[in-house]
Amino acid sequence: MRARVLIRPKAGILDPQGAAVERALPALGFAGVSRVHVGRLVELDVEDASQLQSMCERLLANPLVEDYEIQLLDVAPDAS
Amino acid sequence: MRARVLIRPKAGILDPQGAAVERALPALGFAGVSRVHVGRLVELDVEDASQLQSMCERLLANPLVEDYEIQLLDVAPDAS
Amino acid sequence: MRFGVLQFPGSCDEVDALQAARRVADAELIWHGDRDLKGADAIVVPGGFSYGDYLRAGAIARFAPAMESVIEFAREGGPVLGICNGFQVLCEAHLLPGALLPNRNLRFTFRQVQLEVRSSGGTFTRECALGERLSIPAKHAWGRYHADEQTLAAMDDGGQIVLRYAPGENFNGSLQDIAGVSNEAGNVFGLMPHPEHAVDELIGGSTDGLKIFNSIKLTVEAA
Amino acid sequence: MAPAATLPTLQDALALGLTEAEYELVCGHQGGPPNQVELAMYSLLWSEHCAYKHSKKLLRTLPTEGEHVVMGPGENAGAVDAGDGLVCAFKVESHNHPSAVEPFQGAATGVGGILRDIFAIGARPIAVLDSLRFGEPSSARSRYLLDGAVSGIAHYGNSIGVPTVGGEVYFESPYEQNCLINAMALGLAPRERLVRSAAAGPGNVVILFGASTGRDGIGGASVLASAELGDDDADKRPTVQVGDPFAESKLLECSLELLDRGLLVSLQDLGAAGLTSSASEMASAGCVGIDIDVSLVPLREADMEPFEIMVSESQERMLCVVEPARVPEVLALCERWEVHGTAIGTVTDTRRMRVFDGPELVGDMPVSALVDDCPLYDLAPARSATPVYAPTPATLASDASPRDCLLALLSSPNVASRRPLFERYDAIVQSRTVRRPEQADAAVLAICHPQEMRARDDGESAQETGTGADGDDGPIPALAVSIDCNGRRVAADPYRGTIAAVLECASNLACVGAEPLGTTNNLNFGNPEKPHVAWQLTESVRGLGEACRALEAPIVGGNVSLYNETSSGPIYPTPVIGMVGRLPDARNAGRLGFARAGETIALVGHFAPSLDASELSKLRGHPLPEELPDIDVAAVRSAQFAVRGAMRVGGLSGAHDIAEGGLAVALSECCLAGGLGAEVRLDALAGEERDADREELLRLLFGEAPGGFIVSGIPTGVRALGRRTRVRVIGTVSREGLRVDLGELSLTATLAELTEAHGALAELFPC
Ligand SMILES: Nc1ncnc2c1ncn2[C@@H]1O[C@H](COP(=O)(O)OP(=O)(O)O)[C@@H](O)[C@H]1O
Ligand SMILES: [Mg+2]
Repeated sequence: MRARVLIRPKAGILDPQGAAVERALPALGFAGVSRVHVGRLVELDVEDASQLQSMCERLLANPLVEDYEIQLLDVAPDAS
Repeated sequence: MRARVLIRPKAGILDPQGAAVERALPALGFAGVSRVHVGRLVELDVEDASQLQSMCERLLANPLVEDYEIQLLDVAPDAS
Repeated sequence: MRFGVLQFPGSCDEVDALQAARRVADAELIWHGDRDLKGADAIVVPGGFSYGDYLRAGAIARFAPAMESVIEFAREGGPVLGICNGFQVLCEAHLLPGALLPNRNLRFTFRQVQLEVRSSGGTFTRECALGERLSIPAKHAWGRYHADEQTLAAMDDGGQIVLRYAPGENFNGSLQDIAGVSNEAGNVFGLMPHPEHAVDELIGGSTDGLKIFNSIKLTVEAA
Repeated sequence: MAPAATLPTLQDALALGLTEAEYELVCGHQGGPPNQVELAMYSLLWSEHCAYKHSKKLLRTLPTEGEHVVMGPGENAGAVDAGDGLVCAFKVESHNHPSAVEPFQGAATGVGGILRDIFAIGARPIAVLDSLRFGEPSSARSRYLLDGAVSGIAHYGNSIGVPTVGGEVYFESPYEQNCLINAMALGLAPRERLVRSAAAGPGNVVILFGASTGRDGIGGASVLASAELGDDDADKRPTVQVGDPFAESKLLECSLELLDRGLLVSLQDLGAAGLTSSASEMASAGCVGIDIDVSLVPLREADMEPFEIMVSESQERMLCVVEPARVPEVLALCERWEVHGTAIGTVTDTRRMRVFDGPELVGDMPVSALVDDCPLYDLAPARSATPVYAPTPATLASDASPRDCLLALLSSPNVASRRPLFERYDAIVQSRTVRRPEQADAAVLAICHPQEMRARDDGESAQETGTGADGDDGPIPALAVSIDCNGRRVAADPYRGTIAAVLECASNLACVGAEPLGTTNNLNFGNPEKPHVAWQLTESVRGLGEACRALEAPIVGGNVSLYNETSSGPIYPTPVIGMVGRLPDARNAGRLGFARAGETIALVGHFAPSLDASELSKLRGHPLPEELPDIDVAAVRSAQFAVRGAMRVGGLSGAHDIAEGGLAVALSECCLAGGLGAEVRLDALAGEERDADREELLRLLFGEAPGGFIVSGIPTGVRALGRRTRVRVIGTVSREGLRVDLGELSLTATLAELTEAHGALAELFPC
């Protein structure tokens, strides 16, 4: 089964990458952009989806500073 | 409007991070994991969603080595 | 007295740490795949890019077999020093509180930095006076120290904030200018700057880093 | 063999970059039209990049022999004797066109590639230097390329644990559309570990190890690396090569351990043109044949065609030849380092390169035809009658005060401090960096530090080299290295400009007390089929050869990058020079800065500055001159000799060669590096000039020429130089700022003002 994990900086923790994107966009002529956050995306095939949470806790995310969200995908997206 | 951009290494492009995670997981006791890819996640509020594609092309993603997927979210996720 | 210096695939500064340790005592490398710490009296988890720093700095290395032994060694009170990537590994392994995040300037930065000793007399700073300044190079992309407020307050009370960047030196954006922290028991210490690169007048211009290696040696020998 | 119906046509050959005549030659060698695999392989090996079609004849004129040379051009890297049974391997390479497409990966894989060249001959990489050229930083594209390239170099070099100890960057509009990304690496090896790439011993096994093979950079070498970038380059974009420094660090350790254990007959990296070039060149060098079965090559992507596998430029791969009995041991060691080794072929006595796909023979070519028989072309040099390069628009008025000129120069992109760049590089890993950037004119690396080998788990502490910097009091020999080329001066006068670049490197070495051992070079030029570029190339190589002969610093390797031009014209001709030297004792390695207030400052050398093609002329918007003044190479050499000798015996506190921006900028740099000021009187010097008018005085302050040095020290130490060269005491080190007395053109500036001007590049790297 294809799964996707979205990993984001926890609320309240400085996100310099998000801030840099937010600063850069107006300079390229994109107005009206706010609350930009940059995180990590992990996509994987798993045989046992029940392991995903523990994978996130132990390896994929650092729960001290990151939140994660697991999405199970019915169909594999074509990015292989 | 809240939007999410998923940015992944293009198909066929070497993804050393994905490979490293794929090799690490079995050692942690997680078997049956394959096709791991690591990418980036950008979430942002935009006034004009039609600009998203051009933002991706010009700043958020590097179209030479990355594919991107834009998702429009009705409700802002609580990770702010 | 013997130091054991871990070696992961992608470690870069392990030989530097080995040579620095050898200036004060014996030292040997320990391969990441080995559980045997070869009777080392103190462990150094060195700098570099273990496992390419992929995913998150230190995230993969902390699961190495050698790290299991180091965790046990630390629980039994053995001195463990984590330098740069080693600091990240120790945080990921929960041997130290907090986490290291990408630098505020989003860049790998190499700079000689001035540090202030904020907790002296312990295992790692026996040779340093409180308030003393150390000149040690830092070089990293993920050095922004973070812990929640409660943890920080407790660390402060417990003397766990061992080193801070001197005013104006905190380029990575660490909370409270924190450059190096210890665990509650004081036997595990991690810092972002590289003391092993400040051991030789000829090569670094400063020998302040030796004080840390010497402190460990004195502590072990006193025990 | 594939049926004739599927054979590629002449049109395909043309699309792959061969000429019609070359295609005819290929048909002749093959006894008929080549099939797809064969055509792909010929087109790569007969490309400019691999065959040096337009440069080989010139390269043959270069001096390549000398007392220190251990390995000259022809191998993956050259090597010189570093003393104590060690050799220093070094080479510079370009990754210009890939970096113009994707600067981060282009620069990163450039570093990865040059490092593989170093360890392919058995040397452990100990340092990287970078040489970069972009358009003016006022252009957004230049800033994007700069940031990407620097990030890529930092990413690869830092992650693999090789210090980046020096480099250079220039900003000039002819590089706007065609940036230059050159990287140089140095390595150390015990002499007996040096290995060549020649395959030998029919029956021996060819093993591929490292990363798996994907569709990276397919068509790269012939299409991407050697064709002019047109506006339609989007179509030519093959899959970008992505570098993996982590994989390379394992490949490096594995390669060196294979050699230490004596398991290899020969070793070769996979670079441009992948397996095609590595295997063919190994076979050619050994006068043997090689059979390769592409179905055995581990693939990252399914369904790759045989020709794709043969031309893929996937990074972090090596090829070695092994005696059959040793194969299991080699494969086991590969597994230990997680680099996966696979036997993919055998050495034969057929002198043919044969490619199999399982049982099927899919390509069969004579090795000599592939590697040696590409036609070489004569150049048709002719100097253009009209100027080729437009002057840069003026940014400084011609009546600006000397102080304004100085501050404008210090803050100009070509002179300002490179700190924002080099702070992104780890310059100290491996603990041998005695002089880091901005401490001295050349980087200095201790040789005797006992870290040549990375010791391993089995407790081999492997201290192969000497005794170490601590403890005993013996000398600590060291290497010094410098990389340089001022393309604007070469554009003004390719012959003298190139001599000046070589002299500049040697002067940098002299300032730390080192004498040259050998030289490497990367010839970055435009389209050699154009007469003016052919003239630039011919004149430049003539200057290169003469200068290296005069300095006894022979060329041990290098690289050529041609077709660096776009519809807006060629780049400045840019023969990047890298020079490696040795000094007997690192403890006397020179610094550039002033050390103590009260010390004497002197101008050393037969310095005859000129504003022609100088930085000041550029700021004033002046066109390039027709030629540069003559250079007295012997006089420059004796000044270098004097400075080097004095530095080695500890007779000087500081030495700095005068380069871009002239005397006033050099003085400012000595002040900034030492955190001290200077009181300088140039009136006496000016008195030497008859009827010195304002321009003459400006020439004294800001003019440029090879062979001038600013030295500082105690008076006797400074005056002692006078036995070998000209010494003119011009002032004293002070605690205040810089003060230069020169009649009406006197100037003063505080250290804070100098620092601020010099820090101008910081704004190119906003946080
Ligand atoms: N400008 C030059 N001066 C001297 N030697 C050169 C020059 N350009 C290339 N060479 C030599 O030609 C050989 C082939 O170069 P190259 O194809 O770049 O090797 P590789 O494939 O290992 O990178 C090398 O030994 C190199 O040192
Ligand atoms: Mg090579």
